[in-house]
Amino acid sequence: SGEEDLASGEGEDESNNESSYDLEESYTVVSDNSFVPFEFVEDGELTGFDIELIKAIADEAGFEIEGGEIQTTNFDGIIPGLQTQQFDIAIAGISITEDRKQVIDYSEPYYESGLKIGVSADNEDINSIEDLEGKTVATRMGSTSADFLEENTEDATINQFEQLDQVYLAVENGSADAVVYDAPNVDYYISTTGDGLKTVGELYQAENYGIAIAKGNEDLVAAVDDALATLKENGKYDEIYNKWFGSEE
Amino acid sequence: MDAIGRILEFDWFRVFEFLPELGKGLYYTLLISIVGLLIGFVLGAIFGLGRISKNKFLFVLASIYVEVVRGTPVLVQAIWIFFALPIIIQYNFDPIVAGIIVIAINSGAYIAEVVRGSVDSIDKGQIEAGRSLGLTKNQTMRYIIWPQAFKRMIPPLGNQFIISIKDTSLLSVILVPELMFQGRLIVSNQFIAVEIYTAVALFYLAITLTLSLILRLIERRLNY
Amino acid sequence: MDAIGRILEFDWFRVFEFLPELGKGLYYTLLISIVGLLIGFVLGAIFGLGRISKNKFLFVLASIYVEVVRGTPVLVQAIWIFFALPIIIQYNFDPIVAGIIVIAINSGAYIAEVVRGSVDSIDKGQIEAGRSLGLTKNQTMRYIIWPQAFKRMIPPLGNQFIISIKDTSLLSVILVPELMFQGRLIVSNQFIAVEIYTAVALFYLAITLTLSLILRLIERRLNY
Amino acid sequence: MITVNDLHKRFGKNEVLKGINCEVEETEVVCVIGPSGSGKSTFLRCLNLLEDVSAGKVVIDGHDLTDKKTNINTVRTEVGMVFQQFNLFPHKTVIQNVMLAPQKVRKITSEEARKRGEILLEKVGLSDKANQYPAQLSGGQQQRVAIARALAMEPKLMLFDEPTSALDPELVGEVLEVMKQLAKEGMTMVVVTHEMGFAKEVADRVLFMDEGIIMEENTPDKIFTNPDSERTKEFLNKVL
Amino acid sequence: MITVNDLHKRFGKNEVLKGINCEVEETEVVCVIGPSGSGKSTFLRCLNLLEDVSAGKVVIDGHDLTDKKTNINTVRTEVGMVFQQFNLFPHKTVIQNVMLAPQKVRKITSEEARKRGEILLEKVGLSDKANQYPAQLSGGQQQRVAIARALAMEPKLMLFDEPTSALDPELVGEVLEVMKQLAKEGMTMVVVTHEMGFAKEVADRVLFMDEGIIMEENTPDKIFTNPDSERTKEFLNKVL
Ligand SMILES: Nc1ncnc2c1ncn2[C@@H]1O[C@H](COP(=O)(O)OP(=O)(O)OP(=O)(O)O)[C@@H](O)[C@H]1O
Ligand SMILES: Nc1ncnc2c1ncn2[C@@H]1O[C@H](COP(=O)(O)OP(=O)(O)OP(=O)(O)O)[C@@H](O)[C@H]1O
Ligand SMILES: NC(=O)CC[C@H](N)C(=O)O
Ligand SMILES: [Mg+2]
Ligand SMILES: [Mg+2]
Repeated sequence: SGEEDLASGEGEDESNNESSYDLEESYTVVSDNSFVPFEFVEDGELTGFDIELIKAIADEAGFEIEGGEIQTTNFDGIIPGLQTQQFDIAIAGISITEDRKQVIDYSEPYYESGLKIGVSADNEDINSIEDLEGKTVATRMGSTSADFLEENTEDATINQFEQLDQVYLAVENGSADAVVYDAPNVDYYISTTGDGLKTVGELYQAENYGIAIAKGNEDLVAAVDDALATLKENGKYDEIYNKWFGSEE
Repeated sequence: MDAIGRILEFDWFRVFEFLPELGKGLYYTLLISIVGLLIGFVLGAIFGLGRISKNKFLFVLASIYVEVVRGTPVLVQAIWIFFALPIIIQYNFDPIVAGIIVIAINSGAYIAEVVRGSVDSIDKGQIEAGRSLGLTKNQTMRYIIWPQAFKRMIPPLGNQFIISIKDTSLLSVILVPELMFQGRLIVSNQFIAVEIYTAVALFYLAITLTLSLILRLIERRLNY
Repeated sequence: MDAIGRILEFDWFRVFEFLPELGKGLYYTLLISIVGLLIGFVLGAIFGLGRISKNKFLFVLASIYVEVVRGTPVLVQAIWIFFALPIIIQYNFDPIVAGIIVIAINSGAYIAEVVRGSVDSIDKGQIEAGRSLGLTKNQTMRYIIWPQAFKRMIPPLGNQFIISIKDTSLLSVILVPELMFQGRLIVSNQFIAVEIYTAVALFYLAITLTLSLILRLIERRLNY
Repeated sequence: MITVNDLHKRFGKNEVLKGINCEVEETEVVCVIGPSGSGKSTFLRCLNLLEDVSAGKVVIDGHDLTDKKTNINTVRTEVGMVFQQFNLFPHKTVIQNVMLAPQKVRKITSEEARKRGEILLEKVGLSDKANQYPAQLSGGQQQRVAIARALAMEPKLMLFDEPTSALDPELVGEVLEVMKQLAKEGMTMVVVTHEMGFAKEVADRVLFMDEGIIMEENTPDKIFTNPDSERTKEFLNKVL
Repeated sequence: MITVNDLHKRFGKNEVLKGINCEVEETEVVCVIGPSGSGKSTFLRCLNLLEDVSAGKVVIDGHDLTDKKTNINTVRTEVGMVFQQFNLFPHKTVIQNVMLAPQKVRKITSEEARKRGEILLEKVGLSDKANQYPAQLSGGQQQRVAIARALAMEPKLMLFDEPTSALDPELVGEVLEVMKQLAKEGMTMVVVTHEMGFAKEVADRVLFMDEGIIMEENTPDKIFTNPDSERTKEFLNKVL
């Protein structure tokens, strides 16, 4: 069509996708304020796997990130923020669940994850989910781990913190016996900052992360999905993946 | 208006589903404020009298306590006590205990000022009358000043009770399972922010209005 | 004591590294409290006069506003305004705007009581003197009552300023990038809770103590 | 000047004035005495509608105060009032206290108000205090300013409610002196007072009030030496 | 009974008493008059150490008050004081007001204290008010209770600081009556007062204070009719 000609007149081939969807010029993008290694602040800059991925997707799909900057919020504020249209897009290692689908839309999965137990390195009592009974378990408010614990433990005390640093600190200083949280997060924390901890048991509850999009933006969902597929094809996705998780495959 | 229509569309009945959780929150709200205030009253009496004492050391200590607590936000105190203090003293508090400590320390500083103010507000002529009858300083304090001061303390103490109940909402940040925390927890799983937060606000309003009503009745009885 | 040794071991110098972030927080803390209070003063004057007005409608409206705001915790108000109100009115606030609204609405209710109290505290003899000279009700209010009442408002308004500054810390929960929020953000990425939270507390203490000092100087000048 | 006809005043169920009848002629000075709570202040305050009347009729200089059509502010400008507690405006200087009402009510210019104010302060002997604040003056000086302030509206009638009872004994004289001068100049005055000396010397007539009515009304000579009523006698015995 | 020797009292830099000398014999009644701020109250308060003395000597009934070894509480039990503002204990009934000090200081039993208290209330004419609270009494009644309360400690000396100036004129008499009775019974009394009638009738001696010194000391007859000092004359002219 004539429109396409005009757009391709710019001479950039990413702009192919632009015309097939009705997109705004820019979207507000929000992320979690700390969820290593997906998003966290280093030297005053927000960085991490999710951050690089969403920037690549925005480039690919041809929209700007509003204000030139990804916003951050407490994890439990992300979904309400999408509901109230405060944000358009959220990328924050958000697991895809049926409950959440009622109120927000998701892209195709972009990362396979699951939940793990972390305990203090010298703890020999806790080896599986069953051992958490009667113990204090730290996790984060509003996360799938919190739900998981509610459903799969009987009389564990579940302390739901707002921030992940508070979760890990609780285990390190002994106020909680264990942490249950997303496996990549627990692993990354242990391999960088938290050498006093170790993981035990298996990978509980496999989950997929999706990019969350406020309801009513079907075109945006499709554009993001297309962009994600393109990145996976052209190797850009692997490049980012290897930077943050190494090339284990 | 549009907004009013929208208000009616919310699923207000879902609030009832979560009444047990909110009730549990209410229980902790009241528990923590009452226990916290009782301890706060003891702190307040000690430091309030410290602030009128002629003993320099007591005075300085009491003043530092009162100024630091009144000069920093309760939220900062709560976060400091729950997240920083345990690292320093290498001892962890249960959130509920931490909550009680926060309310006690905070209300203690305000109650100290109430105690000081009430004692100061008693007409100097009362002390003179007592002393001129040959009563000692302590006897004058005990039989003449304190009973009158205590009566004047009741309304501001009642007020502090209301303030402390409101302050407990901050404890949601340090995992105390009080009313606000329960509300936030429900919302983080159920995504019914309007219904739950409105219900939470109404709960607080009901408690505080009831208390101020009771307070007004007491005040009226005091001014027989 | 062990704890004291441990306090010295902390990496206090790292706080300096984050001074720019904390400084930014301080900027928003002050911005939001000042703008919020200015709007709050306008609300307070309107509703405060509403509370002494003989107009039934104005009186009821003002009373509901004052009672609801004073009866609910600021945190609940903040969360409600930030998370529930946008759903109802289908309009989203920027966190900073939401923060200003929270402080304005909240301080407005307290200032309304300050205005009411100050006007009420002016000796009835002043009104009678004005009226007996043939001044109208409005003239008496304008030339005699209000100037005196305003002078009496200054100390409690200064106090409200201090309270509002402390209240801004709650706005960290609704992502306003004020001092407490910056502190929490730094801690959540850097794991230096003791150092940062202590620094944040000292920042607040410095502001509030400075303000109360200024306030005391003003009060002294007012009582020439 | 004043005609009061069966004046009643109730506060809730408490009837404080139970039918007052009285006339005051131009240039007359009337003193009102009586025990505490007998309704003296209430009576005075009804005369310029600081209290509204429950029943009866009050006519001041031809204006019927109980008539809804009467503009009360106009009447009030013709009736000056001096209070026990002075009630000066503490945020205004002495001269500003005196200037305020003429400027705002009579709408005269600031210069004219100041000129007039200075003359009045001269009259009460306080020219040198014009730029001080009330708090810097003694009670007696404050009360004299209050008189000047009332006079600034050029009233036809002056009401005084125990103008000297809040004063230290040594300061009473200077205020009474100003009032005597005023009486001499022909001002119509109604004065509630405990100063029997003043009443004897200045009053044309003395009213003795008790429990909301005027018990006795007589010349000062008669009332102080040989009162008609037993109650008056009893009261004067206690007070003198 | 009282010997005061070159008594000085400073508040900060403000010297309020500038060398007071005076003697009071047993059963003597001394009235102190003088303008406001002349130091009358301060003088009285030095006599039972409600103010501590800056320089000079005060001896009461043989106890040197300025001596550090003197037990002030013991001396105070021998000196009763009645204040202008009554200062009754509002949270206690009339009889409890009177009973408190004997019980706590003299350690007598509650029954004995009550018996004594009832006698004293009888004496001041308030037997029927024993179980009322001070707020329920008139000013004159409150002041009479205050006198009874002071008497309950069986003092050898009574100090009165303007005991009637806070009272309505009609209530002054009942308080003065009680004081006259007390004088007649031989109580040693120092009375600061503006009631010249009382001074004339009851005082053995009148002290006129001005600016921190005793300007004149004389019998009431002499001081009221023909004072020595010009200042006294001036003051009395204003007040009488
Ligand atoms: N605004 C009011 N509301 C209710 N009752 C009042 C009011 N003003 C006065 N009263 C009552 O009216 C009665 C008469 O009061 P008023 O002040 O006229 O007496 P008074 O003769 O001036 O006494 P005083 O010599 O003490 O000034 C008193 O019993 C008083 O309690
Ligand atoms: N506690 C105090 N601190 C400082 N100055 C005081 C104090 N008490 C009294 N004065 C000052 O001492 C002076 C004398 O006061 P005092 O009360 O003895 O006077 P007085 O003769 O009793 O006056 P009055 O007749 O008004 O009661 C006054 O100038 C007063 O301001
Ligand atoms: N950012 C996070 O904390 C992710 C938490 C978890 N994956 C969830 O979706 O609930
Ligand atoms: Mg009166
Ligand atoms: Mg005195």
